[in-house]
Amino acid sequence: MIPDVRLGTTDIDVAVELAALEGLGGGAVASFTGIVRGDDALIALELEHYPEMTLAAMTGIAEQAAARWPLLGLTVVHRHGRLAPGERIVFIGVAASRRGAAIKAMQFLIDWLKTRAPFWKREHRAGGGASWVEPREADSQAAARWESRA
Amino acid sequence: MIPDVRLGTTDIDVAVELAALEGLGGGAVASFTGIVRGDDALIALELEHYPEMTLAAMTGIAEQAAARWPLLGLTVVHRHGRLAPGERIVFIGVAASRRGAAIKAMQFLIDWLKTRAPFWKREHRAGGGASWVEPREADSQAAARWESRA
Amino acid sequence: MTLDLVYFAWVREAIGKDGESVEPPEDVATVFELIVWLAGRGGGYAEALGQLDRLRAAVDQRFVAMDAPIAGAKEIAIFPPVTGG
Amino acid sequence: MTLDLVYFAWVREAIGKDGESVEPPEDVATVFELIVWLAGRGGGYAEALGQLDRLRAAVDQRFVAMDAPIAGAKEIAIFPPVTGG
Repeated sequence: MIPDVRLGTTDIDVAVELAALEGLGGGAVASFTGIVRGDDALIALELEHYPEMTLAAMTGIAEQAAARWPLLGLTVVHRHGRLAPGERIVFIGVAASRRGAAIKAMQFLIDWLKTRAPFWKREHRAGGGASWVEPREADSQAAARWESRA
Repeated sequence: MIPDVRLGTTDIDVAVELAALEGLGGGAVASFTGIVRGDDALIALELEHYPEMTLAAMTGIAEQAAARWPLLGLTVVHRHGRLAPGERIVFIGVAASRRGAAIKAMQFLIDWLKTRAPFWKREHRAGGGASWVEPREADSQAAARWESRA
Repeated sequence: MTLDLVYFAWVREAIGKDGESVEPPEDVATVFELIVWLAGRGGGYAEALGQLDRLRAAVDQRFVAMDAPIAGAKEIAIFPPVTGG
Repeated sequence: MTLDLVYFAWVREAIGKDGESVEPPEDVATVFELIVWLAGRGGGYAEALGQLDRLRAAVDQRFVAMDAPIAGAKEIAIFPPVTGG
């Protein structure tokens, strides 16, 4: 199983991604979609990234998931650039024979993408203000709990 | 937030269900789809259920999830009757402001649906044999871990 | 007291019907005692209801433990552990 | 030794460029020492690089700890903790 990992600026077609994973013969497909929240006065979310490194880092994380759980399919799509509220940022889909592997791998992938893929979010607000999103301690803790498990 | 819980015999349109959840303003949508595995010689999976009780039991489980986590949307669709390999059995979709609530609620819902909704699976195999699916100890354990958390 | 019983999955198959009305004796007070009384009919009942640890029950569409009372119940369901999802 | 440096997010903004080539003195052996040397330039460098616990680094496109050696490196990136996903 070779993970399908993509980085781009266009919208993610969740239906197409899920249909491909559902057709692999497994009994379980788990997915996660991250979306730009329509928070107060937010007009756009900008995702900066490290062009020479990002896809390789995402692929490394996906290969970790594939090594840890018996998976039939794994898709990760992450966008960069400027996104409006309601737009998809990231899609993670995992197919496996049984649900345990699919759900755990999905959770691992989003936890590690949040803390180990070189993206930086900036929030643009109505009135012209913009601020870099601060890293969350909860995200570090979520990522760290996978360290101790081979 | 009123959970959207349905029981039926027709296919589940995952794209439509997810689109509705993605449009609720939250930053996270988690989903799980259970599919009839194409195991050796399986020609159909039959799901018997308890017509007077099933939807109420599913709704009770969904309300538990809604009480435990701050959710923006929750959809559960379960099929009954005779299904071919590759067909969807169950769809669970959860929208929340942040991913922790969405993913945990999704996991809770599938764990409890597997052990607390009155469905019984029978496998029909090539050659005419049919056998009732045995409950799995792993499913009981997965469901039990939610008992201790209010 | 007249009770409506419903059976599912292999319990239904072994008993050979999906439900029936019964009038248990007055000393049958719990789901457990109801199952023992039914199993005493022998044949498919004994086959379906002989192993209590393989059975689950609902009283008026709510899952209950085997020692649940049946007083006032209208419908009692007997079935194997569920396997949906 | 000539190093290509790249900056991201508010590190890039404070320094005022997205990268540059530098020739650090020979006693600069680790990422930490490189950052201290750069911060010594003052101005935007001091502003961007003053708080080490708010910085992360990559050597040749791999995340490294602050005490990682820079010998043989071609490209060193300095940036805040990531916030994607």
